[in-house]
Amino acid sequence: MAELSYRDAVIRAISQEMERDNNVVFLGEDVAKAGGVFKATVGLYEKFGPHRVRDTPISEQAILGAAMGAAMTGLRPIAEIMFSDFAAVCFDFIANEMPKLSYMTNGQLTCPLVIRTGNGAGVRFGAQHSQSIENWTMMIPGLKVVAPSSPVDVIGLMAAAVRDNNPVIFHEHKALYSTKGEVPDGEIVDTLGTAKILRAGTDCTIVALAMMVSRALEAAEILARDHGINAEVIDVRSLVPLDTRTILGSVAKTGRLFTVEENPRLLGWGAEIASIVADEAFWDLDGPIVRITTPHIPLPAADHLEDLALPNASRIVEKIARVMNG
Amino acid sequence: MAELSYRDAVIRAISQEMERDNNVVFLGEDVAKAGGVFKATVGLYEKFGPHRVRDTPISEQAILGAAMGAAMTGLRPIAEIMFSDFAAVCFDFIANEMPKLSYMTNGQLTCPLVIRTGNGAGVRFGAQHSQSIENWTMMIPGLKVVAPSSPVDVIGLMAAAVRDNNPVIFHEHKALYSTKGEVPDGEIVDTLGTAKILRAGTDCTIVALAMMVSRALEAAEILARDHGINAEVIDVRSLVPLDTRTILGSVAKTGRLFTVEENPRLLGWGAEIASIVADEAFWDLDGPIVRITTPHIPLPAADHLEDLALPNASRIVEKIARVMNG
Amino acid sequence: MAKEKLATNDDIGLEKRLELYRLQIEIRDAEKRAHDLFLQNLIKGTSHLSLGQEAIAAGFGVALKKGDKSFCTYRGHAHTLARGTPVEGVLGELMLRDNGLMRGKGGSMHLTSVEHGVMGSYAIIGAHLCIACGSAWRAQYLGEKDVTACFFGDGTTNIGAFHEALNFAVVWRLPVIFVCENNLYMEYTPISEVTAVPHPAADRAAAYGLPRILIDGNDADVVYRTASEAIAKAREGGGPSLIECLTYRHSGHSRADPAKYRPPGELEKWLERDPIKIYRQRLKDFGIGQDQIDAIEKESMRKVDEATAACKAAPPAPVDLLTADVYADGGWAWRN
Amino acid sequence: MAKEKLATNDDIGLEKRLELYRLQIEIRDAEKRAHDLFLQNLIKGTSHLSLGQEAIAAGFGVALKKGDKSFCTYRGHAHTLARGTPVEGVLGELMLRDNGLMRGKGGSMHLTSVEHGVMGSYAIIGAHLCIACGSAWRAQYLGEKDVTACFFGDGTTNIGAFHEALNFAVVWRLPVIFVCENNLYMEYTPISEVTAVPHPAADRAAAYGLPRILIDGNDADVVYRTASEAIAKAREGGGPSLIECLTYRHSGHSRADPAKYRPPGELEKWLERDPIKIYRQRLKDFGIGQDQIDAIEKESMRKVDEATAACKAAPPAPVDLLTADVYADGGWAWRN
Ligand SMILES: Cc1ncc(C[n+]2csc(CCOP(=O)(O)OP(=O)(O)O)c2C)c(N)n1
Ligand SMILES: Cc1ncc(C[n+]2csc(CCOP(=O)(O)OP(=O)(O)O)c2C)c(N)n1
Ligand SMILES: [Mg+2]
Ligand SMILES: [Mg+2]
Repeated sequence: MAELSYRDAVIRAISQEMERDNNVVFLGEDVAKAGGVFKATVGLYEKFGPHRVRDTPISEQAILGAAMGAAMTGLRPIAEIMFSDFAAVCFDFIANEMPKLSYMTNGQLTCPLVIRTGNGAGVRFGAQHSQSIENWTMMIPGLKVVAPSSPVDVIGLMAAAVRDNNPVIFHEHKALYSTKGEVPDGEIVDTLGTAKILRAGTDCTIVALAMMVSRALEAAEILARDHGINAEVIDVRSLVPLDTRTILGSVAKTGRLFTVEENPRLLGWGAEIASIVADEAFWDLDGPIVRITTPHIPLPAADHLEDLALPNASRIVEKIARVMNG
Repeated sequence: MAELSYRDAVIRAISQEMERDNNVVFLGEDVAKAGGVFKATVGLYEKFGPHRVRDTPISEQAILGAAMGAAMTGLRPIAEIMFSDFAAVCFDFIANEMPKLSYMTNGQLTCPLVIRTGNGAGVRFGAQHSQSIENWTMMIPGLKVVAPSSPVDVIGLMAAAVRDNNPVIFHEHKALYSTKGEVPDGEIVDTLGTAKILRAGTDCTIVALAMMVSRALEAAEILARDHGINAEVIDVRSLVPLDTRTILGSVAKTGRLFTVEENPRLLGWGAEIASIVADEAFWDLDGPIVRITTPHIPLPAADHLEDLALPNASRIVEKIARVMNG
Repeated sequence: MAKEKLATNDDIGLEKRLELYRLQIEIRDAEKRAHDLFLQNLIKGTSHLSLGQEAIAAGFGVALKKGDKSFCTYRGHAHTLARGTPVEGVLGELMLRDNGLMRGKGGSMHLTSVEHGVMGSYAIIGAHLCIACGSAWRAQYLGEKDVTACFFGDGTTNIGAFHEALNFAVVWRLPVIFVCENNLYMEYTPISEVTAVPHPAADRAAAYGLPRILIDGNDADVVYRTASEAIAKAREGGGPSLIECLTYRHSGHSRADPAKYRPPGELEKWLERDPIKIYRQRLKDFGIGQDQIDAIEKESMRKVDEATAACKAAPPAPVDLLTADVYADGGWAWRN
Repeated sequence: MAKEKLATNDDIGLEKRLELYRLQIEIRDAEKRAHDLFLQNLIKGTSHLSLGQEAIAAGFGVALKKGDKSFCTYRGHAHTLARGTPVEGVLGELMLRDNGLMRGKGGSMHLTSVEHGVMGSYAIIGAHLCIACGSAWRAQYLGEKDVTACFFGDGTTNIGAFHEALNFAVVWRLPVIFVCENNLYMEYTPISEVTAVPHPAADRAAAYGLPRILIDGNDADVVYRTASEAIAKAREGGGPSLIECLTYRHSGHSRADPAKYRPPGELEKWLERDPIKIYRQRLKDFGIGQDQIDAIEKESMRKVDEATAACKAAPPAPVDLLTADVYADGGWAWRN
């Protein structure tokens, strides 16, 4: 057991998998010699050498194309897209090429690779470097989508992603890189498609992801203390596959669902969960399903405005308390 | 009044706006001399000449970039992205550049343009030329998103889109190009953000878009005839802005909501509507909200498989009848 | 006498010459058959023929070795057949039947036959140039000796992915050969009207530090020789090549296209340079008898007839295929 | 004597020379101030300085006319100031205050001042080259005589949008000037390690039928002359230009970067070629007195101090700006 930062967890996770499997290779911009702009790949180049850890030109399409071509012919690449916003410059590979390969070829080819990317806000980088794009990726058939909230999940889910035989988008939250958590020693391998109940509760279910998880937990404590509301908090962790069983099970118990989403409102990931619950758990519901999201706006750079845009504990508390108590 | 095809409606709509405003220009691949691969721009080149109707290289990023740069400096371009699937090769402009321009510049600049694109399935083109990507565009703050289901709506909504001062994505459905409808003579201008109740009903609300509208209407007739269910059918027409008033009003009356979506399941446009209704109209609901969508898969090329994938009248009837009658 | 002379300094050799002809004929026959099948309304969806461009696929088909990988486009029937893929699998896929290469799930624009090194046909312009880089990178990384060939058209040189792939392949010195089939048109627009240089690929090679290679794409011998050199260079670790092959498609862009945009006489001029016509004469110049030529043509037609019959008899795929192979486990489950 | 001689065949002239110096000094002072403000933790978020690259922005700033448009990147403080944008607006935006150019909503990577022709700073590599084409197309279409200048870095030449924009601009003969500031590095990676040619822009000009233009980006006179020619060509309908300016950034890529990756001595070598140092000497060669030089420097520092004071006093933007201007109507309503 040791305390590790989310950033160092990324390094440990990639190391663990590269040590295990020589077919795991890693490429991206400024990731090798420089160790990455978020310093989340420091030491990999020194450890695994220039053939396995490679710097690329500013060519996101070539990066993902190369990863895909290598994956379909035998390697298991990990490709970095520095900021998740840049998924838009290579979206053809994410939406049209990788996820459709197995289907279009009737299973002749598969695409076992991981795209890891710096997602999310909180660092005052403005509208083009702060987006939460988990919903861009959740909507594409054939992809798997992961977004860990803690160092231990970073390692376990990265390992699971690298070992998975499908294209997996791995959303690392930029604002979490410096956060720390306890991590057991030795190999860590988790399971995709499993949500985690981080706080058991009886009155309502709060589903959160990535940076929103700690805020949901904080809100739950305040709700219990100040409002007598005992909330169950679920970290979704994996949007695809989606652990609907855990979510539906919780709602069956609490009768109320709230989502806390960093992505902007329209078709944020919570919309899908809300629609599943409104269908399959309708008779369990004791009241409206409420989504707490970033408003449907681009993100401002100014710190006070950015803080205002993202859901935080007080907004979560205020909203849930109002909905539940009146 | 004259009968016009959806295809010819596109031509008439663009003509109407180009005649009205000299700042309206049109560009795309094979759109000018050849009249477009869907023949939906035939005659525009001859009518408005080589300066206003321009063929481009296969450079979607340059097409949208040029449209954006022209829009922010005074023109009102219409840009064609031939198949909506290709939005993925220029998604940076759709997701990161155009929709954030006004916000990032604190209103110093606006981006009045229309991206028209051939969306949807039914033509046996396979996984990379048949997608319904209305949900890709609905989730982006700052965009407006339109998808007409009839020739008259094509004209009215295209006119509204061209006159709007924001970037508007105009989804034309490939499988509807050859369908016909009555169109009044003279100028036609509609309003974005307005849904249409195409069939009044009392028992449930069916919300549909584009090619799914006629199938929903067909289903409603069968439901009335064979199952004694009187469904209200709403053509959303515009996903952003979204006419929530009409939808909520209908649900308040019927107490039941069904969506019929051509896009694949996860984060299809209906998920947002379902989540809004499950929040704001929860107490109006008499039963589960059910989404009828294409399964969450890439699209097959084979005709019998493609037909099986898309929601059709019988699937809609079967589903709604089962849900409503026990 | 002339014949002998030619025959003696024949660098290609009888066997390969016959194979080059056989492939061109088989591609031509199969695609003409595909065209007939449209007319009988037995082919749904779209389809893009390479009539007139067969020499390129054939030249590379003979130059590439088993285990080499190829990537092509929606206009990929020729390249798929050129690697040895059975005609039935190709026509079956065009007809969207259960005997198609992908059992009708992919369709004519996505022909794939991994066992023949055909690593897919890609229908969104540009992407597969980048993907081909990855295949070549894998060979380089694992020390495998196969090379990757990537076929695309003139219009594709104007999209961003072309630029990224070419620079990337050179910087990483990848064993990949980029083959631009310049048939003078994108869909309906002449490439000359939308391109800053006369030769969309050759005139850009220098931008990637590559030699300028511009060849007659209608002469299978020229293609075979150029392909062989580029393949050898790639195999020996010499890095990528970019080859522009001048050619012409006899038919429209796709089944939907009557190709009215072509100036009068252009097609006729190119028909005189029909690669099959050229190569039939070539065989004769090398002293190959009419009987051998007839035998090749007869055998090709027999295969295509046989394949056609099998396709007409083939059922559509079972409906459970609809949700198969979305994920690598064979299923489509996105939830528990 | 020498002075006179120089002075007499001075093609640029005293007035413009002083302006070239004034702009370089103002940019240098403003960016050094920005750096001090980080250290005082008064600048949140990121920031990318052009220290050492000022001659390029200044050379174009003087060559461009009122009404001309410019597009730049996250490394755009210099290009924004060079068009006459007040220092306060720039520093205010870096400090994310209400007096910033976009009142803190855009941040340092998106500086925009439409009234000065600064049509935005773009932070996702490549896009703005395509967008600049559109601005130039508008001018061409409406018969307006303004030209569009587009600034970007060496690393940007390897992304697809660069290729699409260059080809498009040439085919449409657009009045746009593409200015590549080759400072030898992308973020932390030397451009030479990821590019197929030695000169990422100049060595690719021919791929778009353009002349090869490679200049000393640290000499404001050279930049001014080259800019003036390209601008004149564009204004007269002669179409686009691609100019590669050799330069070097004295600081790291961004505030986060200590630039450890630079080989020893490299920075020192370039500091000797500091554009400000070069130009101060240039002025002296042309007989401009120390007093005049001092006056310019004093005035610049005064402006920057004034701006700093104003910024420190400025409040943050009112919170209702959060949802303002999402749409052109000033609001953010996505529903009724
Ligand atoms: C990104 C993208 N843009 C546009 C298209 C539509 N399209 C299909 S084929 C084609 C022309 C391609 O021309 P070329 O590269 O010369 O190949 P050819 O068809 O001549 O073999 C176009 C524009 C596409 N498939 N993908
Ligand atoms: C599409 C995209 N990929 C990567 C980045 C991250 N990034 C920001 S600046 C930069 C380096 C750009 O280098 P260059 O073009 O030489 O400009 P410079 O910073 O040297 O002025 C990179 C890779 C980005 N902003 N956009
Ligand atoms: Mg072509
Ligand atoms: Mg640089």
